[in-house]
Amino acid sequence: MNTILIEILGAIATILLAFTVGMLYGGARRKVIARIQNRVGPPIYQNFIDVVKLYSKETSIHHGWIQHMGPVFAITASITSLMFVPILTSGNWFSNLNFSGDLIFLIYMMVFGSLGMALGAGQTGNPNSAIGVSRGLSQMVGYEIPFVMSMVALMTQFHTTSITGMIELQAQSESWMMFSNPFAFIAAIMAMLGMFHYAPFDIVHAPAEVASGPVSEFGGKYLGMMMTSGSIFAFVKLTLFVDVFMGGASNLIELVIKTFALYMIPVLYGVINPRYRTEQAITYFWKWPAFFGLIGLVWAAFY
Amino acid sequence: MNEFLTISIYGTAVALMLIGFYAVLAKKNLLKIVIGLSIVDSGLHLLFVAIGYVNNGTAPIFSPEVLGSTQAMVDPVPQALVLTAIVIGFAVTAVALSLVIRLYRHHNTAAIDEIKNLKW
Amino acid sequence: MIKRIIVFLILATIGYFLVGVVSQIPFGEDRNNVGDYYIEKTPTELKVSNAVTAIVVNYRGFDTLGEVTVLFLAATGLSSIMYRRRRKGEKQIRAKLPSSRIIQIGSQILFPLIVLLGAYVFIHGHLSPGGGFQGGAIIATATLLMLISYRKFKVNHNVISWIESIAGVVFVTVGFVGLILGMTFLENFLPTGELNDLLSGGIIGIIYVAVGFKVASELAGVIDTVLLNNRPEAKNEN
Amino acid sequence: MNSLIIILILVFGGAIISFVLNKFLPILLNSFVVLIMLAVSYFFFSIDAAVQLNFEIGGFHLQWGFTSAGYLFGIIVVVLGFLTLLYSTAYMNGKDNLGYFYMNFLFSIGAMLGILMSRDLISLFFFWEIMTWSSYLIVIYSGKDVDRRGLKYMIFSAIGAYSMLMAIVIVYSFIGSFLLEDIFTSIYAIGFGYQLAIAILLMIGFGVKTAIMPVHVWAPEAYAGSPMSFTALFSGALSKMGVFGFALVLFNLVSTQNWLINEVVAWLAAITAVLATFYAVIQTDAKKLLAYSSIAQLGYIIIGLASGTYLGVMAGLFLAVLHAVFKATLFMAVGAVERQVGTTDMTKVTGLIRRMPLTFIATLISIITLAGIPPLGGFVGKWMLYEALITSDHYYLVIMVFLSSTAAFLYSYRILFGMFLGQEEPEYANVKEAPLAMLIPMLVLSAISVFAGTFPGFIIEPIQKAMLVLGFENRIPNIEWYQLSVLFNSWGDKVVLQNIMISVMGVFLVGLAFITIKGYKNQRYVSTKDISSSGEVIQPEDNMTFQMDFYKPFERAIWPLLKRKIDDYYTDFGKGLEALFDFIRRFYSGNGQLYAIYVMAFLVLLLIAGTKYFGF
Amino acid sequence: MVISPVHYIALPLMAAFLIPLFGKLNKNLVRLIPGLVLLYLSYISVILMTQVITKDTTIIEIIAGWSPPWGINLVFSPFTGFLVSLFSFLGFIIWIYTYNFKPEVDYAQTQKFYVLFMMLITGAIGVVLTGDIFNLFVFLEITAISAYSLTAFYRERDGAEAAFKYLLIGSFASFLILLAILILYTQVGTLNMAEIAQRVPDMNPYMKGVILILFFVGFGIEAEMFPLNGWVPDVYTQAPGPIGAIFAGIVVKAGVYALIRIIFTLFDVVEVLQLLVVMGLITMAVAEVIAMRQGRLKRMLAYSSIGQMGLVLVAFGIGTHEAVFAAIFLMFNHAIIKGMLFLSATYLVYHSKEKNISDLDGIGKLMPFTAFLFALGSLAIVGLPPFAGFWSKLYILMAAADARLIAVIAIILVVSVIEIVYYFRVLHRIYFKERISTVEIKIPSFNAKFAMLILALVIVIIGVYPDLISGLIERAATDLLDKQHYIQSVLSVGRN
Repeated sequence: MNTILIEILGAIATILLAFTVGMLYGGARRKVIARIQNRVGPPIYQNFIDVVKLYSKETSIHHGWIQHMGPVFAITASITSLMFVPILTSGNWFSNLNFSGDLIFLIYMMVFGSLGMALGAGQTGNPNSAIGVSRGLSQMVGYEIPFVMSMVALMTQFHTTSITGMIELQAQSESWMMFSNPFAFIAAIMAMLGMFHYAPFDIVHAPAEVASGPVSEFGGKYLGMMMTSGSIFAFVKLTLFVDVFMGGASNLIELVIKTFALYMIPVLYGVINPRYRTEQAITYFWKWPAFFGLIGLVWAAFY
Repeated sequence: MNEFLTISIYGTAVALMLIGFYAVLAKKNLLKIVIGLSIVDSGLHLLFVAIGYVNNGTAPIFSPEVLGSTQAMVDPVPQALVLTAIVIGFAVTAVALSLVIRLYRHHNTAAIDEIKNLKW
Repeated sequence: MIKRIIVFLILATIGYFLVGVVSQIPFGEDRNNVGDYYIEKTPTELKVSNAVTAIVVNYRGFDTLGEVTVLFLAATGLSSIMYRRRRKGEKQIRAKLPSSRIIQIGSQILFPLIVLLGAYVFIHGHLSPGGGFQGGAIIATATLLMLISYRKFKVNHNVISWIESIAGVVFVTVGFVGLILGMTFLENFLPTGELNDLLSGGIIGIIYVAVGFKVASELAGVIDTVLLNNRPEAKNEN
Repeated sequence: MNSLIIILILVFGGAIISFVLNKFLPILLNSFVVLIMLAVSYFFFSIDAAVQLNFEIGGFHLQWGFTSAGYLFGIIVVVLGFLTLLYSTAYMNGKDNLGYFYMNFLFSIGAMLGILMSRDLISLFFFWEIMTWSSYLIVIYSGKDVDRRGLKYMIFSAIGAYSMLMAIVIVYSFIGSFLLEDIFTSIYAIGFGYQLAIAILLMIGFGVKTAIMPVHVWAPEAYAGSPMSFTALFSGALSKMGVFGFALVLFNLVSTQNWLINEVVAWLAAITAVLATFYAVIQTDAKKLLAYSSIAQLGYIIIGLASGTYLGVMAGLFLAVLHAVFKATLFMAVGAVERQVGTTDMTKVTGLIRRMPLTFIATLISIITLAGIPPLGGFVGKWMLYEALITSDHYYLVIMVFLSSTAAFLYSYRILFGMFLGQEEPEYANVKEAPLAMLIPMLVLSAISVFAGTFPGFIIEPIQKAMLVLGFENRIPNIEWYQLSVLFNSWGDKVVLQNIMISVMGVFLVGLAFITIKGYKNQRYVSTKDISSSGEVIQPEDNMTFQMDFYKPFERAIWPLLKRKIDDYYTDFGKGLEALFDFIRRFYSGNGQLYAIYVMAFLVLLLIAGTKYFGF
Repeated sequence: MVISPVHYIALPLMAAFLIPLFGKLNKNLVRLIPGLVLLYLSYISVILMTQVITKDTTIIEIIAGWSPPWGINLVFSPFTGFLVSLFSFLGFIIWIYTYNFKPEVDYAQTQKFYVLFMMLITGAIGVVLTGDIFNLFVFLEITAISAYSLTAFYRERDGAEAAFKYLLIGSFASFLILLAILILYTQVGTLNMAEIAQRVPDMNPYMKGVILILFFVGFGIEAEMFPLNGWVPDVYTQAPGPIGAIFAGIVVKAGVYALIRIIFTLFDVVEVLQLLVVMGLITMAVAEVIAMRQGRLKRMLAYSSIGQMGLVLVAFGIGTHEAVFAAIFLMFNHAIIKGMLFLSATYLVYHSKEKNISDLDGIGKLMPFTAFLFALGSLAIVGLPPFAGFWSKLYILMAAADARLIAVIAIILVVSVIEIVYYFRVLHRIYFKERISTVEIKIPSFNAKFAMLILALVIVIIGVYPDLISGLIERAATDLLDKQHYIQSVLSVGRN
C-alpha cells in the first residue's frame, strides 16, 4: 500500500518536473529565436501564462467524443513514456517504471500520442487539420527510419534493449555513446530535428499555410492539454537522448545542462532554415541521416 | 547375269520410289502428287515381288508337270502380300482421286499450296 | 527453290539408305521361312495347286477378308465423298459426243467374252494364275468398255449393292460356318478334293468366286461413280 | 466413430445440404449453416490430440490427425469460420444464389480443417486443391471484371499447386512414403540439392496462398473482389494455411544448414511487407487498402517464422493468430460500411462515426492492434518480432520491418479518417448502424485483441504447444495463463505488460475524467461545417472534405518505388510468351506438302542419328 | 456358337455388308444395326475380360486352323483386351450420341456414314487384336480409309482439304510400314509378331535399326508424334463431331498401341525409349503451346489431345512398370474425357460457321447442361482432383520421379499450367461473358445428353474411386511388359 503511494507520488513529482522543464525550454526557445532575430521576445515564463489562460477558458463547442479523446490520448502517451524513461542514474527517486519497459516499447509509445491527436483532429472535419495530419504522419515515416537505425545500432552495440542497461554500460566503459558510435549519434540528432517539428520541419502546423494544422480546431482546455503533453514530450525525448547517448545524468543540474545543450540543436538549426515541403523532408531524412544510420549499424556490428 | 538382274530389279524399284517421292514432295499439282503416290507404291510392289524370287525357280503352282520335278519354287508369300498391297493401293488412290475432284471443285485450283484454309 | 534443294537432299539421303538396305537383301537365294512350309503343305493338305491362292484365301484368309473390306470401304467412301444431291431434271451424260459405231459394235462383241474370261479367271483361281481379284478387275473393265462406248448405258447401283453385299455376306458366313462347326474361323470344312481338279481346295473356290463377284461389282461401281460425277453441269441431250 | 470423420462429414455434407436447402426452403438456410458450424466447433474442441485415422486409397497409405500445430490453426479456422458465417447471415442477406455461396464457404472451411488434420502429403494436396476450388468459386461469385480476377487467382494457384505436386512426387521417389513423419525423419538422408529443390518448390506452393512477393499479384483483387464476409475468412484463416505450410517446411523439412533459405525467405517477406504497405497507403478503396495491408502483415508473420529463433517463431505465430482476429474484424467492418452505405470508396464516404459508432469502435481497436501500438495485443507480437530480429542480429530486417510498420500508421489513420471521421456529408445523414449479427462478431473479435494486450498467455499457451511440434523446447515457466504477462528477449530485457496497461489506463482515465468534467455541461455539439475557417462563414453546400490524394506528398516521395508494378512485369512476360507461341504456330502452315516434307525430314534425321546406335 | 475374339472383327464386317440390304427393308435398321453390334461387342468384352482376368490366361484365337506362325492369330491378353473393351464401350456410347445427330443428311449418306463409322472402330479393334504384323497393316488401312472418307463427309466444310492432308501423310505412313514389313520379312522370314520377337535379337543390327526407325516414323504418324502430326488438327476439326471424338478416343489409341507393341514386344532396343521420351515431351510442349493461342474451339481441343498423346508417349518411354501403368491409365482417361469434350463441344459450336471460341460467350446460361459437362471435362483433363485426370497425372509424375527425371516432371507441370490457362479462358468466356454473337444455339437431343452424361459419370466415379479400374490396368501393364509370356503363349498354341 505504502509503496504504491510512494510510486504515485514519485510519478506526480516526475510529471511536474517534466512539465516545468519542458515549459521553460519552450520559453527559452522563443527567447533565443527572438534574440537571434533581433527582437526582445516574450519573457521566459510566457508559456506558463498561456497554459493557465487556456485552462481557464470556457470551451463551448465540440465536434464529438473522439475530439475529446484526442488530447487525452496525447497526454496519456507523453506521461506513460515519461514513466518509462530513467530521469536520474543515481537514487531510486524519479525511477518510476524504468525497468518494466525498453527502447522498442518507448519508440512505439511515442507514436501513440501523435496518432491520438490525429484522431482528435480528424473528427473536427477541418480540412487544415486533415492536411496537417497527413503531413505529420508522412514526415514521421521520414524521421523514424534514421532514428530507428541509430537505436538499433545502439542496441546491437550494447547487446541490450533496456535504457537503464545502456546507461550502466556507458558508465562501465567510461565513454559516452555519442563518442563510441558517432554515426549513430549524428543520425539520431538529424532525426531529432524532425521529431521536434521545429523549422525547417514545421510542416505539420505550418502557421501560414494550414492555419496551425491539426490543432486548428482545438482551443481552451484541449489546447492547454496539448501544450502540456507537448512540453512533457519534449522533455521525454531530450532525456531519452541524454540517457542513451550521454550516459544519463546523476543529478538534476547535469540533466538540465545536457538536455538544454541537446535542445539547442534543433532550435538553432531551425532559426536559420526555411521550411521544407513534405516530400523534400521525407527524402531529406532518407538521404544523409539514413546513410549515417547505416554506417552506424555497420560500426555497431563490427564494434 | 544374276548380278545384272539384281541391280536392274532392285535399282528399278528404288528409282521408282525416289521418283514417286520427288513427285509427291516437289510437285504442286494435286493430281501429280497422287500419281507420285502410286508410283511409290508400284516401286514397293516391285521390290516385294523381287525379294521372293529364287534362282531359276518356277511360279508356285503345282501343275501336273511340275509335281514330280524337284525344281525350286519362288516364295509365294510376298506374292500374296503384294496382292493385298495392290488392292489397298488401289483403294487409297481411288479415295485420293475423289478428294482431288472435290478440292478442285471447291477451290477451282489444283495447286496444293493454295489450298490452305486450315492452318495454325 | 530452296524447297527443291531440301527435297533433293532428303531424297538423296533416303536413296542412300534404301540402296544400303536393299543391297543387303540377298537376291534369288532360297531362305528358310514360312513360304517353304506353305509350299510343302499346300498340295498335300489343301489339295490346291496355286500356292499363292492357298495363302491368300486360306492361310492368310483373314488378310483377304480385310482386303475385301478395304475395297468395300473405298467404294462406300468414294460415293460418300462424291455425293451430291441431284437437282431436278438433271441427267448425267458421260461423253459429249457419242462414240463411233466401230467402238459400239466392237464392245458389243467383246463384252460377253471379257465377262466370260473374268469368270473363268476367278473360277480357276485355285488352279491357275489369277483369282478373284483379277477376275473381278477384268469384268470391271468390261463395264468400263460399255460405259465409254454407250452414253445411255447405266450401271444399276441397286443391283451392284445387292451383289456386293451378298458376296461379302457369303465370305463372312463361310468363315462363320467353320466357327460354328467347332473349328476356327475361315477354316476349311469341305472335303478337299483331288489336286488339280476344279472342285478341289474346299472352301477356297467358293470364297474366290464370292470375292470375284464382289470385286467386279465394286470396281464397276467406283468407275461409274467417278464418271457420273465428273460433270456436274451436264446438259440434257440425246 | 472417429471425430475427424464426423467433422469432415458435417462440413462437407452440410455444404451440399445447404446447396440443396437453398432450392427448397431458403428460410432455414442461415440458421442451418450456423448450426452446422456450431456442431463442428463442438466436435473440434472436444477432440483429443491422440485421435488418428489410417486408411488406404488409390494405393496410397493416408493418415489423418491433428498435431498441436494443426490444432492451433484449427482453432483460428473454427472460431473465425463460425463468426464469419454468423456475420454473413446478415451480410449476404438478399443476395442471390446463396446456396452456392454457403456451399463453397463450408467447403473451404472443411478443406482447411482437412489440410490441418492431414499428416500425409497426398491428402494435404487433395484438400489443398479443394480449398483452391471453393475459394476460387467464391472469388468469382460476384463483382465486376470477375474474368480477370478469377483467371489470375486460378493461374497462380495452379502454379503453386503444381510446384507442390512436383515436390511431393520428388519426396516420394526418394523416401517411398507420403507420411509426414517418415519424410521428416528421413529427409536429411537425401542429397542436399534435392532437399533444397523440395523446400523451394514447397515454399512456392505455400507462398502463393501466403501472397509472398513475386507471387502475390492475385491477392489484392481476389481479396477485394469477393464478398467481405468471405474475405474475412480468406485473409484471416485461408492465407494462414500457407503460414502453416511454411512452418512445416522451414522447421521440419529444411535442415539447419540451409540458413540461406531462411534468409532469402525472410528478405522476400520483408520486401513484400514494405511494398505492400506502400501500395496500401496510396489506395483509395478501403477493401483494396485492407487487402494490401494483409499482404504486408503476412510478410511480418513469415519474417518471424523465417528468423528461426524461439522468440521469432513465437512472434510469427502470435501475429498469425492476432492477424486473423483483427484483420477479420476490419474486413467485417468495411463490409458493414459497404452494406449500410453502398460503397467503400474512401473519397466518397466520410464521417460515419456518429452513424455507426460500434463499428467505429471495433475498427479503432483493430487498427490500434494492427499498428502494434501498446497496450493492445498487436504490440506484444511486434515487440517479440523486433526483439527476436535484433537479438539474432538481423539489423537490416529490423529496419525494413520498422519502415513498413511506420508506414502502416499512414493507412491505419487513412482508413479511420476516410470512412468514419472527417466531414459528415448530408447524404449519409440517415445511415443506420449495422445489424446485430454483424456487430457481434466484430465486437467479440476486438474484445479478443484488447484482451491479448494484457494477457497474451491465453494465446501463447497453444502456440507453445505448437512450437513443441516444430522442434522448440518449452521456455515458458509453467504458470497460469493469466500470470503470463512479462515478456523476455534472449538478452534478458523485459517488458511488463500489466504495468504498461495500468499506467496507460490510469493516465487515460484521469485525463478523460478531467477533460470531460471541466465545463462539460455548457459545451454543445456543432456540425463539422461549423469550423474555424479564417473568417469566412462556410455554407452547408460547401465541400470541406479532404479525401482526394490524402497522402500525395508521401506518394511523391516513394514514387520511384511504385512506378513499375510487378503486374506489369508479368504482363510483359505473358505478352512475350504469346508472341513466341504465335511464332511456334507457324510450324503448321496449312500446306499438306510441307507436312509430308516434315515427315521425310524426320525420317532422314532419325536415320542419320541412328548411324550412331546401329553402326550404319 | 462359342464366344471368341474373332467376333470383334467378323460381326462388324458381316453387319457392314448387310447394312445396304437391311437398308432396303427398313431405313431405321441402318442406324440401329451398328449400335446392336457395338452393344454385343461390349457384352462379349465383359465376358472375355472376366475370363482373361480370373483365369489369368491369354486367349489366342487362330484363324483358318493354321497355328502360328503359319496362320494369322488374334491375341486377347489383358492389355489388348482392355483396349478393345474400351474401344467397344466408347464406340457404343458415341453411337448413342450419333443416333439422330444430323437428321438433315439424307438417307443414302446416313447409310454410308454408319458403315464407315463402324468400320473405323472395327479397324482400330483389329489393329489391337491381331498378332500378325501384315494383318495389323491391313487393319490400319481399313481404319485409315474409313477415316479419310469420314473426314470429307460434309460438303459444306473444308473436309476434303483435311482429308487430303491426312491421306497424303497416311499413305506415307503405310508406305513406311509396308517397307519395314518387307525388310523384316527378308530378315526373319515370318510375319507372326511373336516369332519375329523371338528372332529379332539375332538380327543384323543395321537392318534392325532401319526397320525400327521405319516403324517408328510410320506408327509415329498414327500416334500423332510431333513433326508428323500436321494433319491432326485439320482432321479433328473438319470431321463430324462424333467422329472427332472417335479419332481422339479410339483411332489414336490404336496407333499408339501399334507403336508401343513394336517397341516393347518386337524389338529389344532401349535407346528408342529415350527417343520416345524426348519426342513425347516435344510433342506435348509444342501442342499445348499452340493450343493456347487457338481461336477455334475444336482446334484447341485437337491440339490439346495431341499434347495428351505426347504425355502418353513420355510415360511409355519412361518404361518402368509404374510408368506403363500410368500411361495406360492416361490412355483410358483421355479416351473418355476427350471424347466427352468433343461431344459436348460439338453442340456448343453446332451452328457457328467458324467454330470460334468467341461464339461461346455467355452460352453457359443458354445451354447449362452441355456447358456444365464441358466444364467438368476441362477440369478433368487438366488433372484436377477429384476427377479422373488427376490420378493418371499423379501416377505419371510419380513414375518420372522414380526414374529421377526431374526435368521431365518440370516440363509436364509447366505445360499443365498452360493447359489450365487456356481451358479456363474458355470456361470464363462460357460463364462470365455476356452473349453477343448471333449464332443460334442447338440444344442436344436426349440421347446425346444421355451419352455425354454416362461419360461424365465415368469420369467422376473413376476420379473418386480409382481402384475401380486400376486393378485391370495393373494387369494390362504387367502383360504389356512381359515379352516372353507373350511369345510363348502365342507360339505354344498347337493346331486345335
